[in-house]
Amino acid sequence: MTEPAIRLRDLRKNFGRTEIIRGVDLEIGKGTRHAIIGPNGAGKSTLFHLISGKYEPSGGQIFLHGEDISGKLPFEINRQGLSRSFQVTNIFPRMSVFENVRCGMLWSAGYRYAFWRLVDQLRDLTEESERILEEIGLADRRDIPAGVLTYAEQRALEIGITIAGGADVIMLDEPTAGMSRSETDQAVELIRRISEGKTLVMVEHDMGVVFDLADKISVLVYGELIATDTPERIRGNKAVQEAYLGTAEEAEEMADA
Amino acid sequence: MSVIATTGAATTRRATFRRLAVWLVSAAVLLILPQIFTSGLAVTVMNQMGIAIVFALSYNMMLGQGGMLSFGHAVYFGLGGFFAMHMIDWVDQQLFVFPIYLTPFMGGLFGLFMALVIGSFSTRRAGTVFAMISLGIGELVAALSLILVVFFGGEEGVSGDRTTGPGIFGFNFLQDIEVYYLIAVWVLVAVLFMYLFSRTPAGRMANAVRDNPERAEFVGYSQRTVRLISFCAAGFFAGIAGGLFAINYEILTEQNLNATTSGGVLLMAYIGGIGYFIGPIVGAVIFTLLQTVLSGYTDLWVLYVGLVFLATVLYVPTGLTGIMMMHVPAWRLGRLRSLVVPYLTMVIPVAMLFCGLVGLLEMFHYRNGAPTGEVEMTVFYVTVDFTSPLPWAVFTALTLAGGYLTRRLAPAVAASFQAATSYDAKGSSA
Amino acid sequence: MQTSRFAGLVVALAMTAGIAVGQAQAADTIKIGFIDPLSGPFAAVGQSGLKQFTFAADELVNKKGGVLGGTMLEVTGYDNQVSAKEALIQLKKAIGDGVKVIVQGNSSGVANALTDAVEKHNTRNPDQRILYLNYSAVDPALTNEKCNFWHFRFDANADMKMEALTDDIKARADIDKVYVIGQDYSFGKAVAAAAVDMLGKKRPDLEIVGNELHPIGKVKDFTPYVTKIKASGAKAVITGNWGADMVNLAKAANDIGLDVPFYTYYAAGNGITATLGAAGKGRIMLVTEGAANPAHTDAFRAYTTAYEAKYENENITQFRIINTVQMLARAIDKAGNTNVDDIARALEGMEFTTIAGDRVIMRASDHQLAMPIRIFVHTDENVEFDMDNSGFGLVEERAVPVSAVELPTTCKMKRPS
Amino acid sequence: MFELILFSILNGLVYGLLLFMLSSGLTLIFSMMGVLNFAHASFYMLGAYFAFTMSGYIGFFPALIIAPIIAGLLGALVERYGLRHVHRYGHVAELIFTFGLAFLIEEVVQFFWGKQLQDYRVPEVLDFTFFEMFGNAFPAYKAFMLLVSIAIFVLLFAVLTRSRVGMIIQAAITHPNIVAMLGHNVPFIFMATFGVGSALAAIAGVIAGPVLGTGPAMAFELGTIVFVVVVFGGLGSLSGAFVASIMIGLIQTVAVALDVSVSDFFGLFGMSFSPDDFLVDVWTITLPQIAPIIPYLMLVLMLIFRPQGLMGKRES
Repeated sequence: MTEPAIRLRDLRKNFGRTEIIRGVDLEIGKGTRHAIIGPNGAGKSTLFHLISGKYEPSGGQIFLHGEDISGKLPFEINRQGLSRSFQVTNIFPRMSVFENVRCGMLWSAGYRYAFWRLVDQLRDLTEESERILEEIGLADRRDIPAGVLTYAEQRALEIGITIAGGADVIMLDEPTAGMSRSETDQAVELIRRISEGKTLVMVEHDMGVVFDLADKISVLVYGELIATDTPERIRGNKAVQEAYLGTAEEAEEMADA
Repeated sequence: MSVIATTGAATTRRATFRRLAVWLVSAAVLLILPQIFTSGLAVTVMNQMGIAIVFALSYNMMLGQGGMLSFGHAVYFGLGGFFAMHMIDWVDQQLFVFPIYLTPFMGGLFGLFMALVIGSFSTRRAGTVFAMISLGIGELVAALSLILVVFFGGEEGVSGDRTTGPGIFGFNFLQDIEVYYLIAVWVLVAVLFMYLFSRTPAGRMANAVRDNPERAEFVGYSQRTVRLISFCAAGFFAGIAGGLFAINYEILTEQNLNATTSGGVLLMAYIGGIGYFIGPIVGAVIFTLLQTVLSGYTDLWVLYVGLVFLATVLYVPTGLTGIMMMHVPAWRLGRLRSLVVPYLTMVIPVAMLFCGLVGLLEMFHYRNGAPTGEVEMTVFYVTVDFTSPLPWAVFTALTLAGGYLTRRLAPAVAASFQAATSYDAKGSSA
Repeated sequence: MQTSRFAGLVVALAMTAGIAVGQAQAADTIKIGFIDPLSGPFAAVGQSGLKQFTFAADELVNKKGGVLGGTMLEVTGYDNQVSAKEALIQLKKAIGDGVKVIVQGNSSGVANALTDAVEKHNTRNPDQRILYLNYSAVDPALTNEKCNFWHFRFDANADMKMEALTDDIKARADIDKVYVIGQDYSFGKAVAAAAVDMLGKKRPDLEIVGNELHPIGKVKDFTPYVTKIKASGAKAVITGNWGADMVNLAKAANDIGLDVPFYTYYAAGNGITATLGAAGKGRIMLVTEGAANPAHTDAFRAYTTAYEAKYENENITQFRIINTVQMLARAIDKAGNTNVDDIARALEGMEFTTIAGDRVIMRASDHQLAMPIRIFVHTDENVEFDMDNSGFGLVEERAVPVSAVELPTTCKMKRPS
Repeated sequence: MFELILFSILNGLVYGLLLFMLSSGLTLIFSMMGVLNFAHASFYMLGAYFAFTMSGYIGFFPALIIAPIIAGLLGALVERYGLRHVHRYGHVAELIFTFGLAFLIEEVVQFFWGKQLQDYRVPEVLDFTFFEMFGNAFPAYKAFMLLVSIAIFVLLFAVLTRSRVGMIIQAAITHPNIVAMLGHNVPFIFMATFGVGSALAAIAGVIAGPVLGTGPAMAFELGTIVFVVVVFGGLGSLSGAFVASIMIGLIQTVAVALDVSVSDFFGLFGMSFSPDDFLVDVWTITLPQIAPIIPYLMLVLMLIFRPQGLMGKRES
């Protein structure tokens, strides 16, 4: 069997005495679209932060393509091919939209900390950035500061920056949060397109989006995984339904989806 | 709003040409300036401006480009300068042969080296921590410079003779005007490279880290390394400025690396506008004028500089360059002319306010230190008797009337500005 | 928002355009450029010096018909902000304004920069030479290894003052232990070195129980230093401290109750005398040239009275300024023209009787004015002219004659042909 | 030697507590508003100058009360019409604003009072020797300073831990957003904090002016040291500021008493250096010589190894 893209082994995180992640074991196969769901406060974002290196695990291990990345810094993990977006929009507000995307690909394109090359002369970067702008539908916003974009546009840019580096593992933290129905539909299409042939991990509250996109779903409740399975089986899973009873709305949504 | 760049080859070439033209024009201006301003003082002031420009731009590589607020940038300026000064001395003592006109580069390397040493720990964090470390280092180095006499020469500093090394094109830098051209060349080269740096991956990421250090980490960049690179580059160019200082003044003292110099460069960059590449250039020119020219007219010049600085921070955080840039949209839209009349109507009240305030300040100041029996002083080329109530009344009236009219007229002017720059106004184009 | 921005713009631009609080320019004068701090932390001393120069030029030269049969002296201030860099800029500015003679005194660092710059300028621009009269910078190097033809010093240098000071200590057998404390920079170190050297020669029996440097301008509370001095059993303290460092040292001594004489160089005038007040009474000794209390001549008495009448809050703190102006005027007359080299030659070897009746000589070998040095004590008794309107002033205790303080020089003067 | 050190410790305490009066205000302001106020020591200076001028008319003790009140009101105005305006541009702009303010206040003080040192004296009632210890006099005024400092410390402690206002302030320090939600008028609290902080600095100025000197440079001289104290103690930590104040007060005074040079230190290991050595300046550095710059060294080291400071919880 091939090595999964991401493997978590007994991953733990506590803040002071509060345990947020309590021993998570998970394998995310290469090329799958994997969604993590769970009620509010279950620790989904914390799990994301642990995998992407924002937080250091209190225990356990994280493997990316079989390599132990636990405790590594975010930029080291990113360089190994994992790129993530944020739940709260996290862009470079004073730089232009185009530059935001270009910043996302500088490292992976091999330019690193070069101070002897001029970015404007790097044709490949310009063309690739413009391609991504087209893809995320911001081509006509190319030269305005990212900080003045509308919310939905910023969410799209967030994804643009995340995929710009061409990472093969992409993690999206609530990519459609706060979007209208039509905006969400567009976002889903975008995510589907950009995750083609890549490993996608996402946290999402919108069950429609989850069941639409995901090949596999994990359910996180109070820092523990109670199920990991295909969408159909998750829908029928007793434990999952019980866990969601507290938050009736989402349970309903899940039933609807 | 469909100003999408049509990235055709022709446009790119035109843009490149335009950019090149800017540099050529700058070079021409630098060449012609001494023909216009011929006096010895003008050359002295321009030399100082050149040094200040390089120094202020190097500072902005950190503050404006990299988001690092430093209270100790003079350290690299001074250390680079001291090293260059020693180089000049070694050449003078014939320890080795080295062209004097290249010593700023050596100063730069020394500045770079020191920035690397200090930056290796100080750039770990940005924000307040960085600012405080820079403050502490600045104080330490300034204090040590008086203790370590061998390198810093104590209070007298280190001096030398710039004229002994091998010359260039028959120049031996005997006269200030020769030094002017040397500085001009260095300024042009240094500014060009600082500009180009901002266009490199390292320079772009400095902006990214300034905007959002966390996100930069998630696109593969260590914020610390990005900051360190900017910091080193800033140290390098500050060292070059220090080297130019060494050649121009032939002396370096503790004052070149103390808190006053560090504070001065912050003032320059901020008044000029840290958000624009040319901001610090504007700031350096203006600050130098204030310091060398205004100080000849009034003892209160530092007070005025303080007022201008605080007004900038409060009302125009984008600096003087920001004010100019505010008018770019109006210019693009071809509506700049519509602003002429409203601006002219403002000139009189503002001038009144300004004259009134300055008059009051100057009279009060003069009265405090005046010799007994002398009651006359000159304000704005007018001789007044400061014991009589008349001038006080006149200046107070000017201040009040000017202030009132300014407030009254301001909304109208602001409205015309809005109209001139807003895209939604009639005839929206582009 | 837009409004205030715009207002800010206009004010800023107007200021840049230059504030004109102009000075009238008289024609046909000999311009003297006073290059010293007129703004910033040391401005008090600079402003006071400028007043003394202007007054001396007006009272002693211009009112008596000027020089060269009617040419007036005009003193113009140039603010050097006690920075070598600014001093050099202001020097260029002064040259541009047609200044022939510059005077400067505050900070030996600036003086070193200026003398260097003047020499370079004069060598590089033989037709535009300027003369540098140093009225207060006491670094011995200026008239030794760094001497040059266009620099003249009208103050006694640090070594001469130390010579006088140690002579005084030599005469007081009760002082058998001395503590030397100073600011950690060239002058402080020079004072310490000279004290050790000269005391060693003059009083081999005397013990130097402490020799200490502290950072300049950084010590807020001198109590620990004074405690240490007291613990050492010192019978006298020698210090080159000036400004706040001097005041705070004296105040701490008063608080602790350290009742020994403090031999100082710069503990008077410009607010220091008033601030010291009773804390320094009988304790602070000042080693300097000049003659304050009692006035030696009626001429000096009249001059001082006139000055203090004109400037209520000012005092004649730098007697040497009077000498500088008078000797310059006489040299110009002797040269018969305003050629700088001729004036310099006229100054060389000039013998002169000061307004206070002392005979002084401008030594040709190193351009150091040879003059008597006096030891004053800070007190409020028998004070003819107090300082800072405080009731306290400096009363002359002892005069050390020229012969006792004349020192050999290492100067190898290069004269223009 | 022992008495020297003991006496130095006493003086160190006086100085340390004075530093605390300044650093407590700065810490309060920082905790509430996240602003490191460069102009804090300027209010210390204003306090001294106000009291100097007033004591000529109304006497020292009324001035001790009124001068800080005026300085506090000025501080509140600065917050209301300056800082609040700049707040929107971020912390760096705020820091730069206070830097400019410090610069301007120094100039304004010179404008009104001139550039000379002021003859601000210890009030006559307190101008006597309180006690003598090993032949060294301890002036009554220093005892008075000690007393005022301790009184302020106790008062501050009581207000912060016992009163409702103190509760709000403490809550605001740890959870600034929650307090706003509870419906407290946060802008007013900010203004008041800034005012009180400035007044605390001014009290320090009133009582320190006669001892440490009253001149235009006094703000800058002490300002950086106060910065060192709050950063070293840990930004936003009152107890940290207290410990750091006392520490720096003691270090500065006790280091002076210990006459040790670098070569003495190396001498312990049997190394010695010739006086012609290129680095002779380094070997001859003594502890007293560098005593006043030790705080900066401590600051830099602390920030490198523990950026949150001695007792701080957050970094910036």
